[in-house]
Amino acid sequence: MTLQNRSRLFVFIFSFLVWLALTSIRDLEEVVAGLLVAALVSAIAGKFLITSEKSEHIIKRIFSAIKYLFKFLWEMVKANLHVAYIVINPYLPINPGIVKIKTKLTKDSALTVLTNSITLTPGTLTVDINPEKKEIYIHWIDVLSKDVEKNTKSIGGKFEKLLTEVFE
Amino acid sequence: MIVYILCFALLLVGIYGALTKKDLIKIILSLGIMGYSVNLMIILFAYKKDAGYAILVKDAVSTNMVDPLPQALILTSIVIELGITAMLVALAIRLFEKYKTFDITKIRRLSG
Amino acid sequence: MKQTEGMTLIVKTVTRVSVWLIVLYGIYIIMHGHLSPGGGFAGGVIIALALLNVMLAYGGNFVKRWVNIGFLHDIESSSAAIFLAMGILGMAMGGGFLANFISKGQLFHLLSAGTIPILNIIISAKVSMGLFVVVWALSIFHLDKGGK
Amino acid sequence: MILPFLIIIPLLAAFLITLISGEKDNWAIVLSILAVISLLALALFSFFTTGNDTFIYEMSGWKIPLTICLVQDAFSMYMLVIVNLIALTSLMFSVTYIRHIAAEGAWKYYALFMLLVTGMNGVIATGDIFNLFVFMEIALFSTYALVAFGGKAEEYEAAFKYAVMGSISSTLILLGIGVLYSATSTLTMANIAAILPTINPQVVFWVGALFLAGFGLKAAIMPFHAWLPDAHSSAPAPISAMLSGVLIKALGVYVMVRIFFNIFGGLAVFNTIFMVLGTVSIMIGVLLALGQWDFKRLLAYHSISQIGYIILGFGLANPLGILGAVFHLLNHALFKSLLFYNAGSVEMILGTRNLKKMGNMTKILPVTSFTSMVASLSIAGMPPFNGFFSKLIIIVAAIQAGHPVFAFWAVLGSLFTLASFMKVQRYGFRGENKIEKPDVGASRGMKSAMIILAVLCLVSSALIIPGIREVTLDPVVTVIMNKTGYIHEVLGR
Repeated sequence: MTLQNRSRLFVFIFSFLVWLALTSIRDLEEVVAGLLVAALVSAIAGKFLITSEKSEHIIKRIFSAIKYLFKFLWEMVKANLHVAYIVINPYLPINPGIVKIKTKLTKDSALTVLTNSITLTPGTLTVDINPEKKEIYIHWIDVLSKDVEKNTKSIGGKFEKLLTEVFE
Repeated sequence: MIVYILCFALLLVGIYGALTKKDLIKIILSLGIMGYSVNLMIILFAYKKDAGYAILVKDAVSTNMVDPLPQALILTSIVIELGITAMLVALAIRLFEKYKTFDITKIRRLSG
Repeated sequence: MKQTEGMTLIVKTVTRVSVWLIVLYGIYIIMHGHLSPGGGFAGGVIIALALLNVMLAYGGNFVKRWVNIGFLHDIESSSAAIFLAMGILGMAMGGGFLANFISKGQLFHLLSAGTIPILNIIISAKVSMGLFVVVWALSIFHLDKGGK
Repeated sequence: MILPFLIIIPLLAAFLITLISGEKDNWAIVLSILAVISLLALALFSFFTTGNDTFIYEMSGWKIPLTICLVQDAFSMYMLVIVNLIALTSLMFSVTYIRHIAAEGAWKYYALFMLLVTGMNGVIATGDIFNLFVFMEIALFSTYALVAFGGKAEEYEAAFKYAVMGSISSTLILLGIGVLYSATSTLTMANIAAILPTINPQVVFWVGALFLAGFGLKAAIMPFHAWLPDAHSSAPAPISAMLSGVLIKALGVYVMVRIFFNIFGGLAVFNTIFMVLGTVSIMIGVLLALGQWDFKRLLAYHSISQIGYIILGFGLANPLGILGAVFHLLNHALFKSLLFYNAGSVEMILGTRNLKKMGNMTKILPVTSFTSMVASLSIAGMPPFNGFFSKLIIIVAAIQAGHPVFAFWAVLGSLFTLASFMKVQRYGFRGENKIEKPDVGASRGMKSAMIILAVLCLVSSALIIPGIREVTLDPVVTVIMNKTGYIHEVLGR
């Protein structure tokens, strides 16, 4: 099965499930219409969803994804508390600036999740990404150092290992 | 009553902008403001005190609904405005190609 | 930094993952236009936005490879012609232009309301393709050719 | 059953043209000419069968307060005949002209042209006030594109001005429709007319002011005329003929008469406003035209002036005045379109619109200069051409109604018109410049369009002969004079 056809199959299944959720299975008409619509959607926009092969098995990746979710939530709580501390501190100890970090991730989806996670974490915001050089530019509320390696470890490093397991 | 007066004020803002601004894009935006104010006014004409939305729902009987017709009219007029705005933008782009400016005081090849 | 066509990788990836969902939602709005708020126009706009989303994220050349713009033009004009044909069919069945000549069916079922779902689909084809083609036509102007 | 086809046929033709025509415009020409010929035949047939009756067509099988209805009476059929007649000659003229100005993509012109015809037919046929607005926007939208069709800088400029003014007036009209709907809770024009006398009379004045500004701008009556000379002189010649000949009448005058006479019941205050604005338009239009050397611009200013005559005739509101105005509607469509064809033919062959650069055209373009002579005499009000009779009727009616002042200004305006067209003939077509005979002449389609209109300029004088008048013009006058009769005819009670 080629990659595009697998992508279409996934889109077909997902579309059908979403259709059932939208229409709340009432009668046969809706289910038949759902199959037709899912086929149509996968024909129009199906080939975009999956673009690369993954090495790990799907079950393992789902476990990793759940692990990543908890890790991300934990990091978010920590960052929230840090930013809250900065906000209520009367001296406002901020030192904003844009820093560059490196990443070892190669897949588009992995990079996207990484950058979006960095954006969602309070205090850091992804500004731009250079996929060829594997560099991410980040606006940081409290720049601790100007060293690229150190920043990579403190901002991106905490997500990177788990993301490798999920997407690579 | 005050909402109608505010709508009318918005209409006047639009007319003022369309007649006095010198930039083509600002004129187009002013025309958009005029159109929206009139649409808002017609939607407000449909308002009825303590009325529900005009949609038939399963297993629910609603006797007091707002007037649904102005909504249909507004949908039509929004589509028309969309078309006219696209037309004006296309004309503005063409004018920019010819005159290299968006300033209406410099676009004066026609006189009299 | 190298200037590539379209937006950054992040936008491209998110578009890639979400475009099918937008198309599906548009079709849902169209198909349930006679049962719930929405209808051909609203759903058509959503489908056009899915196409425009791809166009903005990936750039015009990608879209040109993905869909055939001339074919979209043809869908647009033929859908209007089919709409008129439906109207004339209503006249032929008696009752006047655009008369609802199919059995109305039961309330709150997908297959009901006679010709209205069919007209919704035709209108959605017209609106989605029309809107997309309008923005496409505006986007292929080259403003930088002018300028000082 | 004829009425919906007057809208369906051009709309279908427009979309089929975009569907089937490729690079060449042959199929587009065939389709559009077939469509317009069938429209003209339908309109003529229904005009002569209508008489004093009124037929209603209810859309999609619903009954009248719920549906959009189309109304067929003598006035609307009369306007439909005019529109489709001018559209046919304009298409005949277009074939060569559009190939001349736009080398490729000429089929777009025909699609837009059919949309324009759809819009005008719809405005005239409909009996629903919001539907009227929608069709008006269809017509205006295609006009904006058609004015800019030639792709020159001036054309874009004129189209932009026109589009801005048109959008402002459309917004005012939409506001007026909204106010009218909130006051009467209906959109069918006959129902509105039936309900209006029972509510606060102030509403009529507010809505009347909005409609006067909105439709007055479409008709280019005097204070709202600024866009007309640019748009009408910059457009391609067949489109100028459509704009000046029928668009300002269908969208402006026809709708104003329908609303102010048949819906508002012909209030005296609006009649006075019509008379004053009409007289001002006559004088200012003709005075501005006198100083012009650009042929098409001169004609555009004359459109303002001639619309002034029509508005004056309607404002007099006596049967004779309305007869003159209705007659002048037809006459102005005929001779103004003819004059724009002449201008277009000269511009295509000599490449100039400047009267000073023309000369000895009788040798170069015999058909064009001869028909322009007919049209000039006709617009200047020389017997036995049609313009003489309609202007005479309007002037006599003004005196009869006890407004000799307006009659005086109308006569003076007519004299100035004569002076300005003597200038056109003297310096333009019979000028002293010796111009070499160019290689190409006017094509057969262009010549036949001009000859048809020139013959009609002479023949249409016959409409005033009592026997013929009773079957053509009198039913139209009856519809307009029989103000609230519209309600009974349409609602059937």
